[in-house]
Amino acid sequence: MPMKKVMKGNEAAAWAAKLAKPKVIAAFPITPSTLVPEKISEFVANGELDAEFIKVESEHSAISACVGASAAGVRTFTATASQGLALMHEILFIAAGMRLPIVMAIGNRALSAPINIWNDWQDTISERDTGWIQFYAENNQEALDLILIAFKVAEDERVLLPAMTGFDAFILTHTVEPVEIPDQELVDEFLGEYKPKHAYLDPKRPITQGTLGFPAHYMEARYKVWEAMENAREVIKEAFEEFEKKFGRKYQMVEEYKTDDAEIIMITMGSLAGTLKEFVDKKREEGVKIGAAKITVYRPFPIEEIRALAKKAKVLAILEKDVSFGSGGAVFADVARSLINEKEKPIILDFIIGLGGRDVTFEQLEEALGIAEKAIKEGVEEDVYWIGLRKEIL
Amino acid sequence: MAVRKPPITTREYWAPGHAACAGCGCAIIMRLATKAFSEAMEEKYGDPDAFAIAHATGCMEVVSAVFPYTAWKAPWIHVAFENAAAVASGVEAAWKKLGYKGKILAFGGDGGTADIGLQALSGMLERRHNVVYIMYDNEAYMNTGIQRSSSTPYGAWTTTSPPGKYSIGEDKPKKWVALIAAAHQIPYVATASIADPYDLYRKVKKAAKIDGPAFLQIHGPCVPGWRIPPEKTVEVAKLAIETGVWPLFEIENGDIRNIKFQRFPKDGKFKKPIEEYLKLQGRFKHLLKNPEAIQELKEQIKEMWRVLGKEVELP
Amino acid sequence: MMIEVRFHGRGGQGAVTAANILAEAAFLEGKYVQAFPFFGVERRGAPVTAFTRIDEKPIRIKTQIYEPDIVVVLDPSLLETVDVTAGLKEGGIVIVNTEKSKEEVLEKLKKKPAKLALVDATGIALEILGLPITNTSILGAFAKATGIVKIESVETAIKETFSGELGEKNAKAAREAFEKTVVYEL
Amino acid sequence: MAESPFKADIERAQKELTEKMTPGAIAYIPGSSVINKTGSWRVFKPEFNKDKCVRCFLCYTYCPEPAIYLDEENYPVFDYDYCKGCGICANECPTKAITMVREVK
Repeated sequence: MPMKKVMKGNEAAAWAAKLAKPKVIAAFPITPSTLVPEKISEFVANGELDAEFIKVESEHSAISACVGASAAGVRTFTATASQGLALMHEILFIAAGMRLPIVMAIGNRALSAPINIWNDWQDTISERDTGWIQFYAENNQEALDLILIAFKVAEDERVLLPAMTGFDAFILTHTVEPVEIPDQELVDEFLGEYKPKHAYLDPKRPITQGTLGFPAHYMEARYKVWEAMENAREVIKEAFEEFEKKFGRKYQMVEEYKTDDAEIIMITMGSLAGTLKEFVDKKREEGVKIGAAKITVYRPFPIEEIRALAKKAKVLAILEKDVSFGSGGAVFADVARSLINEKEKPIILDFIIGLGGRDVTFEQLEEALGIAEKAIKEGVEEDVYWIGLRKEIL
Repeated sequence: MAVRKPPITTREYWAPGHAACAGCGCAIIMRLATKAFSEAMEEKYGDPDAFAIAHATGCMEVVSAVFPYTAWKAPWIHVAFENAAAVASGVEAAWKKLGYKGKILAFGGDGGTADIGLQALSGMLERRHNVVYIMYDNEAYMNTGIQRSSSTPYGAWTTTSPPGKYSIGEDKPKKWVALIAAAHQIPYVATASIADPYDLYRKVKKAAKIDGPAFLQIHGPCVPGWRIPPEKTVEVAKLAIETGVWPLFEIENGDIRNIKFQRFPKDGKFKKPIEEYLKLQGRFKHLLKNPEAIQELKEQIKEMWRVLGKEVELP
Repeated sequence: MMIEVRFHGRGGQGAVTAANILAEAAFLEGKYVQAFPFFGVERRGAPVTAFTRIDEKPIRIKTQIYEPDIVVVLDPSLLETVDVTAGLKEGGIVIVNTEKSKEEVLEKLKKKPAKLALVDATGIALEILGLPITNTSILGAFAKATGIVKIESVETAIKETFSGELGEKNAKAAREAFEKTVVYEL
Repeated sequence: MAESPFKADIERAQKELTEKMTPGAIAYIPGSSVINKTGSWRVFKPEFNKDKCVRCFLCYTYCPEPAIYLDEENYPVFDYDYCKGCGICANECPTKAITMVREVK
C-alpha cells in the first residue's frame, strides 16, 4: 500500500531519489535544496538506500562526478539550486551532449545579485538551452512524481538525455504537504534497472567517451541531441500514461483548467499554478471567463499543446518568474514562437511576476487580469509588464 | 645468446595514429603510464585491463580522441578542463557499486591540474577515492598555444609571459602541485620524468597498486612550447634532472620529513650548470643574456630543494 | 472552509515545527494540510513567522497567509514589537503564551479577537522539558481553544516528530497546556 | 616476421570504422586512430643497424607513437606507417644503431 506522509518538498525529492535507487549520488549543499542531500545521507546512513554518496567540494564537481558515474553506466542523481546550478552550467551541456540520463532535483531559486535565496525560476530557465529535459512541479506530490518520471524518460533508449525537475524554493522545498509515497515494487516495475547500451566504462569493451567533434561531425552530434529531445515528447506522454495507470495520478505536458470557454487564459508553471487555479475559481464565481494552464514540461517545449490552447482564447497571459534582460520572459518567447506562423492567434501578454520570492497574491493576479481585459478592448500597451513591482521605491 | 626481455610490458593502450606533435614528451607519459598501470592491475587483480581513464581537456585529450577515432584501448572518458578528478571520483564510485575490481587513472596537464582543476583535485584526494591522478607537466597551457600556467618555471617565455623591456619572461616561481597533494596526507605522491622512464614506470605501478589516492607530477617536455628540436625531448628532460631543476622524489602518507629522492647527488652538488638545461630551449633564450635572472632562478631552485629538506649547490 | 493559522515566535522556539506538527495532527484526522515558514533566514532569537492551512479539500493556494483565522503567539515579548493581529479575520482567535492577565494582553493587541486563549507555555515547557521551547505546549492550547484538532492527534503528531523520550515529554507538555489553557469568549 | 601489436586494431578499424554519428559521439572502436598513417608527417627517417643494437630497449620505451615494436628476438622494428620521424630513438640510442636520414618521397 502506498504510504501518505506530511513532508516538505525537499523530503519528497529525497524520497523520489530513494525510490529510484540510484547507485551514485553526488551533491553539495545549497539553500533551499540542502535538505535533499541531508535526507539522502540519512537514507544511506540507515541502509535504506544502497548508494555511494560522494560529498563533493562544489556543485561543479557534483555534476562532474555524476557525469563520471553515469558514463560508467549507473543511475545517478543530484540536487541543487540557483548559484549551484549556474556553477554546473558548463557541465550541463556536456551531460546532454554525452547523452547521460542524470536526474537532478532543483529547488527553484533566484540568482544573485543581490543575493537572494527565495523563489523564482531564473536558475532553471537559464539552463533551458543545455539539452536537459525540464519538469516543473506544482506541489510536493508532483515534485516526487516528476522526479520518478524524469528517470523514466531520461533513460529511455529513444531519449538518453539528462532531466531536471524544478520545485519552487520555500513555497515547496520548505512547505509540508501530504505526499503519497508510491510502493517500491511499483516504482521498480515503472523504472526497471538502468542498463545502458551506449555509454558505460567496462574494460571488456573499452570505448572513448567525450570525443572532440570537428566541424565535420559536431552538427550531427548536436542534431542527435535535438532529435532525442523531439523524441522525448512522445516518450514523456507514454511515461505520463504509464504513471497514471500504475499510480493513479495524471500528468500532462500542459494541464488546462477551466479553459473551454475562456476568453483569457493565464499560463504559468510550478507552484503558482495552484494559486492561479484558486484565482480562476474566484473570478469564475464573479462571472469572468478566465482559465488557467500549467506548463509541466518546459523542455521539450509543448508547442502543439500551446497551439491547441491558443485556439480557445482571445488572450494568453504568461505569468513567469524569470526575465531575459533586453527581451522579456523566456516562457513568453517560447509561447510566441509556438504561435508565430499560426493564421489566427490570440493576444499574447508577457508578465514578469514574483521574482526573488515576491509573494504572488490575488491582487497581483487581478492587476494582470485587468491588463488582459483592457488588451482585448484597446490593444496591447507594453511588450513586457512587471507585476507587483514596488514602483514607489524605484 | 638468450633473448633479452624488455623491462616494460609489451601491451599497449595508447595506439599510434594520434595527432601529438613529433617528439611529444607527454605522449611518452601516456604510453608508459598506461603500460605500467596495466602491469600493476595484472599483478594486483590478475587482469591487466582492469582500469579506466578520466582525462582533462588538454593536448593529450585533443590529439587522442577525435571522433570517430581514438588512440585509447582502455575505457576512457573526457568531460571538461577542470574536472578530471571529479569525473574520476564518479567513475570510481560507480565501479565500486558495480563490483568491478580495478582502479581509475586520471590524466590532467599542468593547466588542468595546477590551475583550473586544483579544487576538484583537492576534493578527490581528500575524499580518498581509489584514483591515481597523473599531472603531465609540460609547464604551460600548450593546447591553447603556449600560455603560462602556475607550473611555468621562472624566466620562461610563453605567449602570455613574453620577455620585453619590462619583463624577464615568467616572473613567478614554479608551483609544485606534488607538495600540495602531499599535504592531503594521501598514501603516495611522487614526481617523475620521461628522462628516467623506468623510474616513471616503477612509480606509476606502485601508485596503481596502492589502495586509495595517489598523485604523480611527471615532467614531459613540449617541442613547440619549449622551442626544442623534436629529437631533444628526452635529452632536455634528462638535463632538468642533472642540473637540479627537476627533483625526483616520493612522499608516502604526507610524511615530508622522510622524502625519498632518486638520482640526487650524494654530496648535494649538482655537476651540470642549469645553463646547459636552459640553452637547449628557445623559451629560455633571452634568459641566457640575463645573468641576474639566472641567478634568481638558481636561488629559487635552491629554495625548492630546501623546502624538500635538502641543501644543494648549483655550479 | 479553509482555516488559516499564523504562528509568531522567535528563532529557536520552534514556531516552524509547531506549524508542521499542527499540519501533521490535522492530517491524522483526515484533513488536507499545508505548513510553511515565512521564507526567511532563521536566526536564533529573531522574530519568526510560520503558517498552517487546514481544509477539507486539497489545498492549491501557495500564497503566504495575510488574513489568518487564528494567531498563535509563542513568545509574550512579541506582543510589544509585532502586530500579531495584523489581518486577523473577524471572529478570529488569538492564543498567547503568557503569564499576564486577559486585560493586560488585550491592551497590547491592536485588534480584538472573538476568542482569546492564554497559557503559561514557557512555565510548562521549563517544568516538563527543562527548556523554554514552547512549540509543543502551545499546540495543547491550540487544541483547547479551537477544537480544530483533538489533543490526542496533537500528541500523536508530536511523537511522530520527536522520537522516544523527547516525544513523550513534549506530548506531556502539550497535554498539560491543554489542561491549563484558559479561554475567554470576548 | 614480427607483427605490429596493433595488427588486430588496424584490421578491425578498417572493417568497422564509420563516421556514423553515435549517441554522445562515442568512439566505439578502441585504438581506431591506427587508421591515420602518421608516417606521412615524416621528413627524416630512422635507419636501423641491427649489428650495433644491444637491445637496451630505450628506443622502444621512448617512442611516443608508438611506432617501434619488438621482433621475435626483441630487436626493434620500425613501423614507418606511423613513425613521425621525431628522432628521439636515434638521439637516445647509446650505440648509435639508429641514424636519421633524409627521406626521399
